[in-house]
Amino acid sequence: MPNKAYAKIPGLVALLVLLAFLPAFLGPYSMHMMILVLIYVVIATSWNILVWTHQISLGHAAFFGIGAYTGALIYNAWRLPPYLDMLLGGIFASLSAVVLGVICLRMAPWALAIATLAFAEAMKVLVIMLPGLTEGAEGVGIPPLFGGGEAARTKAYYLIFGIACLSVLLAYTLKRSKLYYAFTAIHDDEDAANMLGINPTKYKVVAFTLSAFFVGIVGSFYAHYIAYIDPHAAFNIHISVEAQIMPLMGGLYTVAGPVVGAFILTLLGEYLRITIKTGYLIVYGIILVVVIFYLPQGLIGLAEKWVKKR
Amino acid sequence: MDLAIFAQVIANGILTGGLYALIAVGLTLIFGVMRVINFVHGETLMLGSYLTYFLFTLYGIDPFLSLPLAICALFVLGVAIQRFFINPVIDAPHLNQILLTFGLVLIIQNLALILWSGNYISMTTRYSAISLKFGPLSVGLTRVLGLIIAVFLTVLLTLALKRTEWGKAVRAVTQDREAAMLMGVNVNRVNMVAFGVGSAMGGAGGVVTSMIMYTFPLVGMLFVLKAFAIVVLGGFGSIAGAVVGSLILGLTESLVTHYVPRGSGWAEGVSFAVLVLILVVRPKGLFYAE
Amino acid sequence: MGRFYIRLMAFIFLFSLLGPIAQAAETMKIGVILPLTGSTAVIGQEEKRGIDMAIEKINAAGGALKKKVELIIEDNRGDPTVIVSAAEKLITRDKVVALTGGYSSVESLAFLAAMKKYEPVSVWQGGGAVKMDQMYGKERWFFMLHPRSPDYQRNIADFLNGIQPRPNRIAIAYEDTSYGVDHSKVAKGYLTELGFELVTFEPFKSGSLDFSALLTKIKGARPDIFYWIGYAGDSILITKQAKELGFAPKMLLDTVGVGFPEYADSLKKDAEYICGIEVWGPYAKFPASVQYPQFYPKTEDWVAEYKKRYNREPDYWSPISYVALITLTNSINKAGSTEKEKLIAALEATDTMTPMGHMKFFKNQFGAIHQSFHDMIIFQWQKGAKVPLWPKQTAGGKLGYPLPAWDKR
Amino acid sequence: MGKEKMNFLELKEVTKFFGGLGALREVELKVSPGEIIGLIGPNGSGKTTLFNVITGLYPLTRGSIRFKEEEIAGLKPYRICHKGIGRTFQITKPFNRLTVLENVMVGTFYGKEKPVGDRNQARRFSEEVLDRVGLGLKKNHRVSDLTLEDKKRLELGKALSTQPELLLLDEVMAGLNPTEIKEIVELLRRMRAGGVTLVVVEHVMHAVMNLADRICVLHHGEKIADGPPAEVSKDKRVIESYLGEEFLLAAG
Repeated sequence: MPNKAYAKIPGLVALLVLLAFLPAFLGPYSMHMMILVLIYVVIATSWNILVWTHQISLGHAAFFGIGAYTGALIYNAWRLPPYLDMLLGGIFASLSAVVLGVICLRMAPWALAIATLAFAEAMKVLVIMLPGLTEGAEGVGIPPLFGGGEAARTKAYYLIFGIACLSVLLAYTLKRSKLYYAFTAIHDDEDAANMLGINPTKYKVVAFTLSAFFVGIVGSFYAHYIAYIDPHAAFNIHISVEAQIMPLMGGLYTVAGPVVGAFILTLLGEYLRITIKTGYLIVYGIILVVVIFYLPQGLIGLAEKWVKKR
Repeated sequence: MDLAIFAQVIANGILTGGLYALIAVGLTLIFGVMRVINFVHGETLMLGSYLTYFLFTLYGIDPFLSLPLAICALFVLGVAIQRFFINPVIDAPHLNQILLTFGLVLIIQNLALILWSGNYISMTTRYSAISLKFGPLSVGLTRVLGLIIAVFLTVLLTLALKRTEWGKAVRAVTQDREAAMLMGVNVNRVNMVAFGVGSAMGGAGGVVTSMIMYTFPLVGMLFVLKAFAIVVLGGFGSIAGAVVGSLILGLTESLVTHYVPRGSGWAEGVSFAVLVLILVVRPKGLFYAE
Repeated sequence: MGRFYIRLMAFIFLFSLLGPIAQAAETMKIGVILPLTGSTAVIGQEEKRGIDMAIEKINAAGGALKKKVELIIEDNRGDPTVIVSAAEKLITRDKVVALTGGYSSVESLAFLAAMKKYEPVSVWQGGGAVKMDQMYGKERWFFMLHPRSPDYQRNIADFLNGIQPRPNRIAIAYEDTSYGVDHSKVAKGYLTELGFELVTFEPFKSGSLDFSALLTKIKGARPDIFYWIGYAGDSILITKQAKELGFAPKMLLDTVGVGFPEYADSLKKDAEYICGIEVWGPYAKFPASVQYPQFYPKTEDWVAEYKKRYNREPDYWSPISYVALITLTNSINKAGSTEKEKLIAALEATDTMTPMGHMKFFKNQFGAIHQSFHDMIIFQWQKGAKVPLWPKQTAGGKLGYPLPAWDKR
Repeated sequence: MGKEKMNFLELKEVTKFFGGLGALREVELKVSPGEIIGLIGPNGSGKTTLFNVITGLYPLTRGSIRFKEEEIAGLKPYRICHKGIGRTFQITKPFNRLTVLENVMVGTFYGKEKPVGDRNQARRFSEEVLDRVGLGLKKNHRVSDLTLEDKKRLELGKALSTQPELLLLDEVMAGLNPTEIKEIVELLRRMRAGGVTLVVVEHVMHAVMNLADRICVLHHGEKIADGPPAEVSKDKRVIESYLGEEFLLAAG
């Protein structure tokens, strides 16, 4: 086991170095895509934490939107440093996750999935219906991050790169921590876990909170980066769906899976959009179906199979 | 409070609830039997409504005549989808199934968009947008007909579940799949037929939708989220729960819209809040049998 | 495991290579961003019809600066995030000389926020929110073809004010989107200024499955005029349900939702007497352009050509997209260069008649320096056709007012 | 019975209704430290329900459950676990995504109110537990690779990992062959010798009669007999309602 873990290190270091030097090689459009990729790395990684406890969320757009609005509104009101804004975005998202978690914990996984979906929609309604606070359906404009321009984009890239590293590091640390035992026990059999002294409610809320935190941060980052946010984009159901498709494609339960899934699907989605003019979403749908049929363990599962065969 | 207006508000709520029920009943049947969160349900509605629209505009076939046609067509489609797409992943985790159905939704929706363009279309029959008067109440004829179809099909389905062999098998599988299998129930067949029947209900919903509102390739998305909320509210797999849940949502929206300032904007948010509140008290839904 | 990372890196590397590949400059590239899929696909497809017609003519007339004009059309799904990606791609990878397209204000605001750093010349037909004027109206590279929400609402208010006998009680319902909220705010301002009484002012969710509850509430407020600010499907359903509820105020008025050909096709005689407002209708009668007769024939001929080509009536999104693209290529030709300042100057000098009306950029009072179309037409469906009623001098018929009962239409 | 030791576990009028259905009616039970109690009865007589009620998985309809002189009815399962009651499940409930050792480490980590913080210490303790239940050599196996017997051993190991003073065992011998049963009986004896009090639900009659100090019989949710094995096996009601041929068969 330890050998296997060490074998990964050179690849990992190479990947990190590559990502760190990427701005030197990439044009602005590719940089923009990489920033989107890293945003999704964070979302997918965070969503995946929740799966460890067998909770399915169809509403991560809610945390993203809460983060985005927290960031945008606080920045416009007080012009705090963007970093602080992002942190606050994460904290607000986590707080909402605690509330949602406590309310929804006794539900079966599928009921929770629908309840989280409803939560995201309800948050959207709230933002739209309170224009005094949120500027409502018209959306909020924010001065661009780091003043805009290409230099700002490179800075933004390093910022989101850092956030992504932290979120993956969190997932990695969690996976090797005592908490992972509690999460997995709850995932596999809640009653049995309960009988071994694990308070399922507590650990589910913990998972929810951790899962929401980084999503809130990138929500806020996104608002700053795009410089404009509106309720329909912030609470877009597609964010929630991508958050699931990516870990599934990469490999659920693993740390690398969501990262791989986010890379491939973000780039593939954009590639399809610009190459197939009509009906590229059909191709995307077909890819999704094929993955579920033939790669139920995701790409990481496939890779592990290869490694085992050799 | 003006009683006549109150009665009108309640009538609106019930009619809307009836529409919701038509969509939710099929969905809850599918969930009860297979435990699959089926996003394709909205697309069966969309296909049913386009079928009705084209039969009417191209061949002048009345929607009521196309109702049995749509039911048969969507039944066949539902069986096919179950057989070729759902069945292979029937034992896979919920998540894989959710995303599989989501993939199918993307495919069907975008095909429809290419074939039929994004236009919002609707049709006008001899009896559309005619209003019926009951004293101070004024309700749309097609809405009432829609409610009648919903009631008729739901009663038919309930009877089928109570009286027929297939119905008994469905109930056995809904309660305990493993036990049903041990008792010799052909679970595969039950699944397929249940998915077909559920999709047919969705198709019937499409027929009604095309009469009372409008259709476009994404019309299913307008319904499916609400239908899921109803299914959860009523208790997954419970027909009675789906009906009661539909009425609760329909009435809540109607009452909030009417009696709350800017209520139409709040209505949906309130109905989702009601959903969550009910789930707090009854985590498995109103009619979930332990 | 190592192999896997190698593959992954190879993938990233290949993708990054895609970036710099640019074709040799044989053609003049223009970027077009439209919502071709998603819930607003209906508009994007209508826009694309106008653009397809335009590009054919442009290239038949020799293209721009003697080069063939190549359109790079991007679908943004009506999603403001995707519009940013699409614009980034067009500018930095495809190196287009200018941009056109757009639909909603939300998308346009996201587009503007992201494009400020490049300042690409954009002849943009999307978005009518005043927020755009206030936030980005001073951008010299940005040219707005779409009328602003006050253009609509000023005309509506004056139109209502001129009706005899003058109505007094007005019920407003608006969709809960940027479009609905912006228009409703402006409308409220003008209407109260003119002394109308707003008996309801209610938002509704666009894509609602049922309006009977809202309409019952509005009916209970006994308005003279029910004015809703909604779109496509919602307008169809609102009309149907108003009839079902026997709700027949003296006038039913929408903004643009009732202007689509499908609206009247779907509702048949129930669409009769419904009023709407539009920038343009196929009944418009503008003369041919003096400078560019090959592109801008008189409206009648343009509409006939459109109908022949697509076998349907054009909505205003077709000609506005048509005019946007042609304005752009004409200006490139006139500037004799794609250099930004020259191009901006040429665009600013645009002054021609088009099938859409008079095309000329001016400073508006909301802070924008480049607005063009601003005349509005208020119409009423009569006997299956739109009859223009406002402005008075171009009126083509008489307003049916107050409305007859539903069964007498 | 009649022993004047402190009441280790004491059930009074324990009653559980599911809807209108009485699953347990006024069950009384006293357990002294170090005892092995056999709990028998036909299927559906309420044995597992009694376990579920004691461990807090089901809320009690009426009655009281005291453990070490402290009322525990109404506490959540994890709190009851912290108090020192462990259990196994009739249908084994392993954590499939974890290895055998990791399964046991879950209990080591979380079984006590103040959990073991140090990972190495936890690992050592868990390995000891696995050795005790005879799974020491299979600690790195996936759970899905285990035989039924090993799965039952794992259930025991998980229960032991929480360091319980009272252990409720639900049919740990069902489905095993006579040799395996013998091994498990030995294991249980050793556990008692290690200071754990046991309540054993079992259908394998000769084993439970051999093992238990006292036998309790449940029938339709009511306790119909309670006493030393020899006495209970002669009880008329018990033979009528439950033991009958089955006992003879099992004994043979």
